[in-house]
Amino acid sequence: MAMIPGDFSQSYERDIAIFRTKTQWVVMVIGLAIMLTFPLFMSNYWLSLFNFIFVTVIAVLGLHLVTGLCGQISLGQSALMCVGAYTVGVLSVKFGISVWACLPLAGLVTGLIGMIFGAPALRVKEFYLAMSTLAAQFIIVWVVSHLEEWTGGQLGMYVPPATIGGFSSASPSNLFYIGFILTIVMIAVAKNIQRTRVGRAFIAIRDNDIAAEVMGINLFRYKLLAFFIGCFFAGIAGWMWAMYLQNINPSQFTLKESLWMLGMVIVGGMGSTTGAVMGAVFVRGLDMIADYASAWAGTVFPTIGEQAFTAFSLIIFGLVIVIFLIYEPRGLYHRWELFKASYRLHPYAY
Amino acid sequence: MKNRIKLVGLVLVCLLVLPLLLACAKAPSATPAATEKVITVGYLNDLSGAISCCGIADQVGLKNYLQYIQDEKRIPGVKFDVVSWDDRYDVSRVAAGYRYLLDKGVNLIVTMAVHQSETMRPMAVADKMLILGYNTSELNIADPIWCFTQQPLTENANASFFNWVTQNWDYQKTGRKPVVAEINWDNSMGKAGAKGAEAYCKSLPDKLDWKGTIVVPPGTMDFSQPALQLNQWGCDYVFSTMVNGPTTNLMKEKNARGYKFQVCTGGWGFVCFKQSKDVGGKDIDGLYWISAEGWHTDGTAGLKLADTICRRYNSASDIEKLGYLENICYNFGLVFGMEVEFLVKGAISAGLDPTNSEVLRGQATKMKIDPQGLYPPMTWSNAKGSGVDKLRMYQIKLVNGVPEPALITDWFDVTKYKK
Amino acid sequence: MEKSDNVKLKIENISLRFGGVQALSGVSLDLREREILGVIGPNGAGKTSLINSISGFYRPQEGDIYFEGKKITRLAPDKIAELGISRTFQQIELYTGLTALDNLMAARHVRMHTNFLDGAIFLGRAQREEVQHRRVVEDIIDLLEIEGIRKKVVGALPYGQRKRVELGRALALEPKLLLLDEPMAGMNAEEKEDMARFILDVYDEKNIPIILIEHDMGVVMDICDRLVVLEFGRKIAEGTPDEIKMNQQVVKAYLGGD
Amino acid sequence: MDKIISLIILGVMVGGIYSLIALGFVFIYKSSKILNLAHGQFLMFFAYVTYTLISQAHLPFVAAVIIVLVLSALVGVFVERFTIRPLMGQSILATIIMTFALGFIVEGIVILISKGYYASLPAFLPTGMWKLGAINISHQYLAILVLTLLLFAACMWFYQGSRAGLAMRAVAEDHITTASTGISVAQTFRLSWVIACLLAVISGLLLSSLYDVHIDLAGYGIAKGLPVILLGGLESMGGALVGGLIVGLAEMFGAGYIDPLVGGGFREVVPFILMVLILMVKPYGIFGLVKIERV
Repeated sequence: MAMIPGDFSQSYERDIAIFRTKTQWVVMVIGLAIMLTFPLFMSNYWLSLFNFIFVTVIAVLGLHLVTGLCGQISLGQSALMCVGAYTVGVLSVKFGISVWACLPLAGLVTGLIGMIFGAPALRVKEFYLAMSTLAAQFIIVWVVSHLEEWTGGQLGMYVPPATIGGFSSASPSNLFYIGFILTIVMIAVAKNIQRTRVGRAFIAIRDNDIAAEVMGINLFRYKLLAFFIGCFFAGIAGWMWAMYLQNINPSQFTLKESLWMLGMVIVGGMGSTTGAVMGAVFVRGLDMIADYASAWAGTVFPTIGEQAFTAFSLIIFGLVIVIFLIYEPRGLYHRWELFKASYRLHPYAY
Repeated sequence: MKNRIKLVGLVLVCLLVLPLLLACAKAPSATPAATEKVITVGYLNDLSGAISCCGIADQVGLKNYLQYIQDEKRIPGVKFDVVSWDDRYDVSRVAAGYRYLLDKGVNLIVTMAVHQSETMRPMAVADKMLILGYNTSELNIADPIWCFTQQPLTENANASFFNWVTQNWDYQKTGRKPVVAEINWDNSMGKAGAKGAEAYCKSLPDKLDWKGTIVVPPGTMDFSQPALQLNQWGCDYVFSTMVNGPTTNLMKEKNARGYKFQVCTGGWGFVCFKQSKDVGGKDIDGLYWISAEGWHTDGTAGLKLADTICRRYNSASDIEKLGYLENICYNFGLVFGMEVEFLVKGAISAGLDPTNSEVLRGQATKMKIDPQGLYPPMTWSNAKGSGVDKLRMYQIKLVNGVPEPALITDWFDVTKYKK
Repeated sequence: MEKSDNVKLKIENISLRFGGVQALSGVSLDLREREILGVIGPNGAGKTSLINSISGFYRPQEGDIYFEGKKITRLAPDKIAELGISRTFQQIELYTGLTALDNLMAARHVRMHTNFLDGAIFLGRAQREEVQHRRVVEDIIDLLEIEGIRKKVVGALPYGQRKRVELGRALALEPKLLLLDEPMAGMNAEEKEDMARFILDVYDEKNIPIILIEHDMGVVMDICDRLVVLEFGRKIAEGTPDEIKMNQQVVKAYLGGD
Repeated sequence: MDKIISLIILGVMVGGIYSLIALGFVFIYKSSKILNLAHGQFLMFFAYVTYTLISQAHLPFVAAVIIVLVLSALVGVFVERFTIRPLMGQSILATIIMTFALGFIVEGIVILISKGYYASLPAFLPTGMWKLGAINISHQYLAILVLTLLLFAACMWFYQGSRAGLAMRAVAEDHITTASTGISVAQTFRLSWVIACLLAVISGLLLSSLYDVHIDLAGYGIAKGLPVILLGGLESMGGALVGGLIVGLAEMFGAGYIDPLVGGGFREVVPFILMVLILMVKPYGIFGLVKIERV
């Protein structure tokens, strides 16, 4: 956390806090309060877009913990979301468990499944590990679509909305509140894990697994733990996804989505919680802009045809990642830090 | 270098700010004359993915027909507008598309595949948005019904194909039952089709020798093993619930190896003759148009209308290039357009507001459709619960580049075999 | 400085092979509770392999290693670190993406006890623990005079400072035995002097035995209490610096000839 | 019995196609340690371009292929220069993501060209077949298998026997040392990308002689290519060949015997299950290089 000139931490508690000054607290609280008023004036489209972004942010945070912090490339995040979503679906529809109780259960079940696919990390590294998570992507979706008695297979299944009294998550504005709180909590959890013992162990493994092992970090246990936590996040995202769509189907969880999430982690800046959030928001925003740009271009150049705009959105997304990797490999977060630094030091360059 | 980084940073900041600007900007709305009502039709379908050959033609058909209504002044005082969304046959893009269309203020949404309308259904019920689909599932037409479809349940469509097989198989001459099987995509459509076919064939054990369903994932290219399996089963007829690209791959495999079974397809498979010709050079063994009761009964007249409209609104080169006239999906687009026309007309004649989705839905459940004799009346309300039950089947042949349907089996009441 | 004769680390006859290469053969040595033991020898003599075997990174095929009377030969590296054996590396092996402070905190890992749930909640146990261990780490930072680079990412630091951070990281583990693998490699005379001073400071303040691998004879002779000489994986001599200077075999090993 | 033999024959034939796809991955990985996730998209792209040249520009098949080969070399040079070289020295993950972004761009371009329509190249391989009792062997598959083997032989010769191949092996070992011995690392990288693109053209054409050209071809490339190279070991061309055959056979037997038990689609996951199992036993694939760690 960058320092404000002339402001020095006088206790370690304050030095390690996320928000070290009153101003930062006030800004944050006002920001959150403003966001909470969104459902009052925003159309369903925007709320629903936000809900979609919440799902993505939570899942990407999980990926950030596994890949950004612990350095274990995971190509199966979307399939693990599928596990979370189907945990809710099966438990609530077949066993009548309350949808709210399914929230932690979805996380736990997904975490455990994720550990199974993280287990090759005992012996396998880098690409080879990435490929075993790729196997997770294919195997999970296949299993889910073939457990037809439980999941309804390819025909999909309806998930009841989460309700308390008259409050039902079926409306986008109510889901916005749930998603908003969930996202804030998950961001805080991710950030807290990152700055305490376990998070440092993850980064140690990422940066230098040999040294980490010799300095007392059990590689296997911590890699598994990383998979558990990362997949826990995926499970929560899956719950949110089930609430968002209310109709889940194995084909909603594609390899492409998993790869996009990895792209979001990169665009945001590897190894930073803020970066992961920024990456998710940025890429989803970009996607949406591409939609609108397409629609606009459709009215201006009606001869191109709508599919051309899908093409453009793919090309734009690809180009943005290429540009980021070449010119800003440390991601949006780094750019943001530079911006903050230059703002603080204005008008002096250094 | 330094400047370049700055430039990139600037561009990125702009990209971040853009959504905010867009949020503030008002959606561009055409300001019609005070007396004109604008009906915005949302079109959500695959325009660049696995079934795009179908989606594109369908979209063009819909647009052409709505233009035709306007030009012919079939509904005075109403303008039509189409907003499209390309979901690339990817279910994860459907929800975003639904919201996008809603934001554009559509009055109803036209879509195609089961998974598309199924994914939208919970939201559509919550938002009270009418959805017109092409094919459907039981889940989709359960109460409260907001999704209406032109076609029977995929289950019933597949069953009616095997019904045709029993009617036309020469039991005496061959002295045996026909050996039949299905080959399907591993998605909702394929699974539903397999379910119907299996239920039907197993209900007639003395008439059909049912071997089973082979499931291949969407995107499969290589049919060597499935074709071998079908051949080893000794199939006479194989019904394919896939779009026509993969079916042609299966055909190529079959022809290359000299297998004997007949590949027939209906539902989606028969949509793109042009594609089929480009791809395989040979037609699929049998193409069947399975029609619900009350729809497309006079197919020839429908195709004539399609010909007129298509030539009126599209350049000759487009017709040639994209093969609209050889693409039955173009007709489906027209039928979607007709559906919209009926709903709006009905609403207006009842003195209701046609831009209200709930009103349109009310029309859909109650109204008798009477498009000036072209299509005989039917009700949509009987679709509730079990889908359209009575089916008849046409075989499609290309005659001078224009598909000509020939009625090959008359009404088949699919509810009968279920008992 | 009084000498204690209690044996802290006992290595018995260990042999280590990689395929056909014999890295160590039958090496034995004792480390007393209070001494700096220098390990010297030409390149490829097996010095680093010896340290790797002690810290559990390599597993010798034969022989045993005892630490405080406990057999540690087959233990995993992290278990050995938990027992209190800490080390530095020949090529610096820091956590390059972390700040100097966090590198040290990461080494406190085995001394900290909060799990990820505490960490996720942060307030309460995890925060108290962070602060408590931060104090220990700050002491080490003071000792090694790296206050100024506390919050710098170590990947970008100059070589000398990184070496110092690495020493700090080894200390942050609160070791009972410190293994230093060429801590002065690639340094100029002044930096070497600083480093030697730090090593002696650590030795005095923390009261722990040290095994030191070093090529610079001057430094080794100055600060080590005892020396072990390796050649081609064998121990060829052992004794005080003065004895080693006189040893013919050692001279031969270093100068060559018959 | 007929079924088993037929399945073995199919497995070998299909496995040959998988090896062909995997060869492109392995070639790039061997010479520059980059896993090219865009290989599938490149296959599809070049197949589409060939189709477009034939159907729109009405070129004869051979001319179209020659043009596409030249074009692919240019694409290789371009991709290497503007996307891969700037990443030198960055993490492995960065290069993976870069190739994946390239895949997106290529897919977008293909949609622009094709609008998602299926396309089909004219048949250029023999289409007959031999019948041996109930078993038949399609000439087309056989031709592809033979061409694949030839291609493998050529690549192996190039890599082991030619000067450029030697340079590639050296570059793969260590950039800096190699540069100091007077070999141009950049040139070697460029060459390896050019060759990988040429391989993409050839395998794209061979694939599209069997199947329709469609967007799905890209996903097919990845889903089939990756398990094969992981099984065989990323660094080994021989491994790619063997891995392809293993995957082909496993798929055929999985589909032939296990599918009826589990309700279909098992073929798709067999390679992955196999891959995970083998990685647990041999973490660097069957023929991969085992890394010795040292500090």
